[in-house]
Amino acid sequence: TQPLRIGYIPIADCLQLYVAMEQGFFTAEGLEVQARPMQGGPVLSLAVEAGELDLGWSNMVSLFQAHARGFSFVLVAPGALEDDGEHLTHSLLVPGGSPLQAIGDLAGRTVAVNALGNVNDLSLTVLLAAAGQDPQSVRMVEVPFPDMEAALASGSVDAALVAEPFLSSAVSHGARCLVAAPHAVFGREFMIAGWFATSGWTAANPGQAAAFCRAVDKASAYITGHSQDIPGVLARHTRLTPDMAAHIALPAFSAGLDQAAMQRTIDLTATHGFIPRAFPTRDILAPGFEWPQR
Amino acid sequence: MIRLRPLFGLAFAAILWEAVSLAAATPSLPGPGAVAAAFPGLVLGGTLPRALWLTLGHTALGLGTAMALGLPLGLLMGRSRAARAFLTPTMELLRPLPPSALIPPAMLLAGFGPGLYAAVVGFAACFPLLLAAMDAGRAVPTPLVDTARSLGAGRLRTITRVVVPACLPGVSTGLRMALPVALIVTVLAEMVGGDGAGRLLLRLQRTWRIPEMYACVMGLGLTGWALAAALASLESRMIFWSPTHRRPSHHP
Amino acid sequence: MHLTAQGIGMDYRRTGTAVTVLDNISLTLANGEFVSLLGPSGVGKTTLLRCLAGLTQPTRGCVLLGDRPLHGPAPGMAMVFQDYAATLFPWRTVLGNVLFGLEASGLSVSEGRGLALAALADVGLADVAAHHPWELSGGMQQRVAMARAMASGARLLLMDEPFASVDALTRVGLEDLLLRLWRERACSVLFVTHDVDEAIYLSDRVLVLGGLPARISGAVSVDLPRPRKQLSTRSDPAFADLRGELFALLGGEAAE
Amino acid sequence: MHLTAQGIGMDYRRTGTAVTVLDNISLTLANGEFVSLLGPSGVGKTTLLRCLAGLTQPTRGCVLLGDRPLHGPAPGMAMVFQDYAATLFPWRTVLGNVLFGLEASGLSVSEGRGLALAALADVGLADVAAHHPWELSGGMQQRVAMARAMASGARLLLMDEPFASVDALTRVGLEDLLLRLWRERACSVLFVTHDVDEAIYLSDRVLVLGGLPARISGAVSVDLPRPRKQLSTRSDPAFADLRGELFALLGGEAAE
Amino acid sequence: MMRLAGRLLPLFLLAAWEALCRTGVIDSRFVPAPSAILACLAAPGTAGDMLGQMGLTLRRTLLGFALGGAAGLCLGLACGALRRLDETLSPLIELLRPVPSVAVIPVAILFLGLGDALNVAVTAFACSWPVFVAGRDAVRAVEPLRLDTARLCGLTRGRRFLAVILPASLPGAVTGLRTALGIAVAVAVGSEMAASSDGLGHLAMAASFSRQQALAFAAVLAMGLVGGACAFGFSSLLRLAGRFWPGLFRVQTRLGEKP
Ligand SMILES: Nc1ncnc2c1ncn2[C@@H]1O[C@H](COP(=O)(O)OP(=O)(O)OP(=O)(O)O)[C@@H](O)[C@H]1O
Ligand SMILES: Nc1ncnc2c1ncn2[C@@H]1O[C@H](COP(=O)(O)OP(=O)(O)OP(=O)(O)O)[C@@H](O)[C@H]1O
Ligand SMILES: [Mg+2]
Ligand SMILES: [Mg+2]
Repeated sequence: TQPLRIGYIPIADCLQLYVAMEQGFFTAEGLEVQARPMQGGPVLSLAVEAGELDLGWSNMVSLFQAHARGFSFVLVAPGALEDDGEHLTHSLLVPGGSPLQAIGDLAGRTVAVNALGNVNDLSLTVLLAAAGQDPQSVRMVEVPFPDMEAALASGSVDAALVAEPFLSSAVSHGARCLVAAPHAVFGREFMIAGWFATSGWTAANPGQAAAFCRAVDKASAYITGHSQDIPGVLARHTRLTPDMAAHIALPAFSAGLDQAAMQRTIDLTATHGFIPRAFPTRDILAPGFEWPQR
Repeated sequence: MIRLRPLFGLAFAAILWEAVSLAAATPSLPGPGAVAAAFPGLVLGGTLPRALWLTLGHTALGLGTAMALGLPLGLLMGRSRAARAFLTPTMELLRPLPPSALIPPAMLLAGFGPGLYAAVVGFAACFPLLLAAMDAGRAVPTPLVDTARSLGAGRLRTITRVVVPACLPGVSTGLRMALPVALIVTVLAEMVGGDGAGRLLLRLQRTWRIPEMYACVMGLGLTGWALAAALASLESRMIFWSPTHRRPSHHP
Repeated sequence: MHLTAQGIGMDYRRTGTAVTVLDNISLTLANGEFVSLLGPSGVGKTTLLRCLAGLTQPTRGCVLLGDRPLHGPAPGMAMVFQDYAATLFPWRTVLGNVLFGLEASGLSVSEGRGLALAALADVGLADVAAHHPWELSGGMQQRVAMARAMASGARLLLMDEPFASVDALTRVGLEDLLLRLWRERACSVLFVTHDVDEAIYLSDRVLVLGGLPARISGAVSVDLPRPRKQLSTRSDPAFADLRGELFALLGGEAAE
Repeated sequence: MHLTAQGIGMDYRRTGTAVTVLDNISLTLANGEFVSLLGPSGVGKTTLLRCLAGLTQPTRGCVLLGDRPLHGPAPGMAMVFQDYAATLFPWRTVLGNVLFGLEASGLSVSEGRGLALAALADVGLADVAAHHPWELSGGMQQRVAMARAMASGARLLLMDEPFASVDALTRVGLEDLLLRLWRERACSVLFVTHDVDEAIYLSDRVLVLGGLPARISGAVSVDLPRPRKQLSTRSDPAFADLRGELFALLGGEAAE
Repeated sequence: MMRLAGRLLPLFLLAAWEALCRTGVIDSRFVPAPSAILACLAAPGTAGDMLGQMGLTLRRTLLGFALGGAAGLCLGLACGALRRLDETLSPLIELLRPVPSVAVIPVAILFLGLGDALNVAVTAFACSWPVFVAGRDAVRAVEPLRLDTARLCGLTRGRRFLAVILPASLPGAVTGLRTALGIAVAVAVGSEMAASSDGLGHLAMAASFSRQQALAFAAVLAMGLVGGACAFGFSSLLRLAGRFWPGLFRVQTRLGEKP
């Protein structure tokens, strides 16, 4: 049989995949896996749609949008979770000497996000709306995470929604948090990303999909229990140096899904015009799966 | 009769496209019908026209920078052997750098404003213009320059009244080559710069509005076409005297 | 104003080594004289003419205009090239081309126009002043070049095979036009040509250039009566004798 | 094989309206004859020659080669153009250019080479066979074009101002070469030129083309003895008479 | 003299860059000094890895260039020679020409998957246009007298194309190919940045994502090297071909034109 082709982005958020491979969780489920590092979300999703990849990793908001625009993507396994405590991986930063004090001051300013229309863009939109500002009044520009610190330092942008590992570095070089946990708008705990496939593929390969989900869940449990091993894993699978890998904040990983929280996110996505209308969470979950409630 | 043939070509391409998209049956490849249906939404709300207008401005800015930089330098290199020897190695080293690789440092140095487009588009479009100006400068007929000199024109006069006009046809060829380059690089830079059609294209792609994305691409295609046509008409006005533009003579 | 070349020599650098093209050439063009310079292709006629016009500095020797040594193009001298199409400015009208020679002279615009139009009328082109050169036939273009040279007030005309690229019938007319202008304006002409018949028909004196490096290998005075007429002058037996003499000087290979 | 034109007419479409360039032209080129076609620039000489060569279909009338009407270029006919630089193939050697004329003839390679080298030797270019055309002087290039026309076995040569762009001294040599080849190969030549002297010097008969639309406005037989010599033929009084006659036929504007 | 100065100018510019970094005018955390870039290449394995990535990028560039160049050339020559085909295709082509290659990537993924074929196809798409235009214009500019000569020599339409049009349009086509080669490098790198797991484009992205700015800049310089090598190779090839067939790339002239 053909190995399972999995697309991922070589960053800390795809930690489950690295652990599952290293610990043999896939083999234990009888899965042969071929992991393919990808550059960015859109290309990865297109490859899944084209049948080049069986499974892929995506941030949830992008997944919602693809689903709403006629792509038959369904969630197969849960991914990284962020909370505003220990597992805080995204913050909205401003340069040290910036006069900006609150999210509302951003009107008319330039803000860097890593990709337009994704979870970070949405969270800023929600924040701005909540502060009574028109989100259109802020100029969102797409800047890759690694360039954000420089963009902030050089004054090219007034604020940037930075993720780890660049977050720690930027803060240590004097950047200041304007909004420490922008993703908190989605709830105290929020699933940033997950593993998905086309509904056609899950219907044709229900056994493999379930086995993949089980392996990922095992990995999540392993990560929670073996935090001392994690920097080593990251250094082997991403381009992070061991030193950096040891110091960055990591998202949380756990089995199961908070369906109510996800529905809230879908509704927010619709409210702010990222998708034409909301849909029930069930539509985007692989059918025939028992999703344990978190 | 002859007018129909271009339409025939377009229609054939559209049918082929529709057939392929039907066969592929995926939302990532919408057919021409779906793309055409996405047009009104983009155009009526003003989204696409506004984006294309911005893109035009950025292209003009970049092209202007490239001309301000490339033309005098190219002319200098064309007319002076010493300048050519001095600047050629550096130019040959810089020329192969891909413009997209220049975007991050340009972003740092110039921010997201007009400076970004001036730098990145200017860099990319500079070389075709510079090379064209250099070739044109070298090809200025010696008799023309000699004539000017023997009629008492000084150095400056010879350059402004003879060399520069004589270079115009060559320069305009370079401009025609630089135009599509400038447009494409502008779109690339806008994906970072957060303005214009590049950003619209990116945003549409990121939010999976695929038919709208292709509509935007087609809008860009039309813009490029219109720009080329505008340039051609400007050219035929500016250098009506060059052999390729001469109207049939009214005299025996 | 007479033009004198004293022991002119010219070396060109070709793939590293210097080649001597002209060697020790001395000649004088007296006031109001019409002298032709005849020689095979590549012998160095253009090189010599460019030295005389001040466009090129000779390697050896010097050029005197009147009593002054020449450094660079001088007012009062004008050059007309063979390749008329390449010496007219295609972006200027015919009038604009003629005006070019006057613009540097500091005349007022209306004075300049007047002179230019007069020169154009002289060559019979007054009614195409507003056209562009490329709208004209070859013969007309060469007449524009001549008008430009004349209008600039030149008393000394250096012409480098000016009629070689126009068709034979037009050339006949241009030759007669040149003779008329030369007589009316009382200027001196140094006329380079390949064509033995043309040299005889036009000149007071024909200098033959030959050899490598080129020297003046012969000089023939033409004593045919003036004004000359295309048919009668050319069928004059003295014309045939001069033709034979010049063919012989040119090396005779082309002659019987 | 004689070439006959019967009532040829040619219209060009210019900005919508048809302009008649040639009207009712009839002529015959007999076997072994040398005929010149003389006329001012733009009268339609090239147009007529292209019709005779089968390159252009005349609007009216017909061209007969022998007794057969001509549709398209025919073997046995060759054409030489004024613009030699544009008719030689720069990517081929001199030999390759001459061989080009033989490619469609179905000869074997060695036969073809033999013929081509013989033709080159005939024009005195045997030792530059391996050079490229752009390494040669203008006169040599035109000789290559002539060798190509000869090598193809043409019995009928149409030449469109072949020597107008070479310098006058070279032209003298090419004229004599052409006469020699014509005599040796016993072919017929129709020779277009502007140059009255050249037409007389070469031809058995000179046809004058004139007017708009152009017609044959005169024909002059040249009874000068052959073989002709540059100096003696041109100084023959009969030559001067012919020159006067032709100038008059051309409209006399250029004559006295 | 000037030649030497010209060779030294790039070194001088590098020194200026180094100085600006050393004095802190440029923040060397974001734009590393040349010395830092060199030092990063000196790390064990890095230079070898870089060579490998250069090889990958070079291969994609050349493959894309070959395919796109061949397609553009054939289509261009055909459009130049056949008026009707040209009239049929030209509006379509004018519309496709300014399409940025990023818009081609989704379609390419759909039909070609994620392998090298994707990068090659995108590269080929982008570099076919200049060749197309140059080829078409070169055929249109073939001296009509040359075609007449071939007709007079009795050549059929097909043989005229092979023996006259093809060689005569070669110099023009070569100019188009030269332009296309420059574009090929840039587009190949761009497509690697968007969709590839190796090559210089990917390396530059990955390096900056792992905060190795020096490595990222080294990758950009390597792109310049690949581009320079391509241009140099192309010129050398032309020179070599020109030595075997002198006159092959001779620009056709008319009387009075300077070659
Ligand atoms: N700039 C130059 N550098 C090197 N050699 C030159 C240069 N200009 C001319 N020559 C050489 O000098 C010689 C004389 O050239 P010149 O143009 O003066 O001859 P010419 O008699 O005018 O010929 P033509 O009748 O063909 O115009 C030629 O052999 C030519 O190759
Ligand atoms: N393809 C064409 N379309 C329209 N008019 C043409 C065309 N070719 C020639 N003519 C016109 O036909 C007339 C005759 O041209 P042709 O070239 O035959 O003259 P010619 O006698 O050969 O002139 P020249 O001596 O200058 O070569 C000219 O007025 C020319 O403008
Ligand atoms: Mg000369
Ligand atoms: Mg003609």
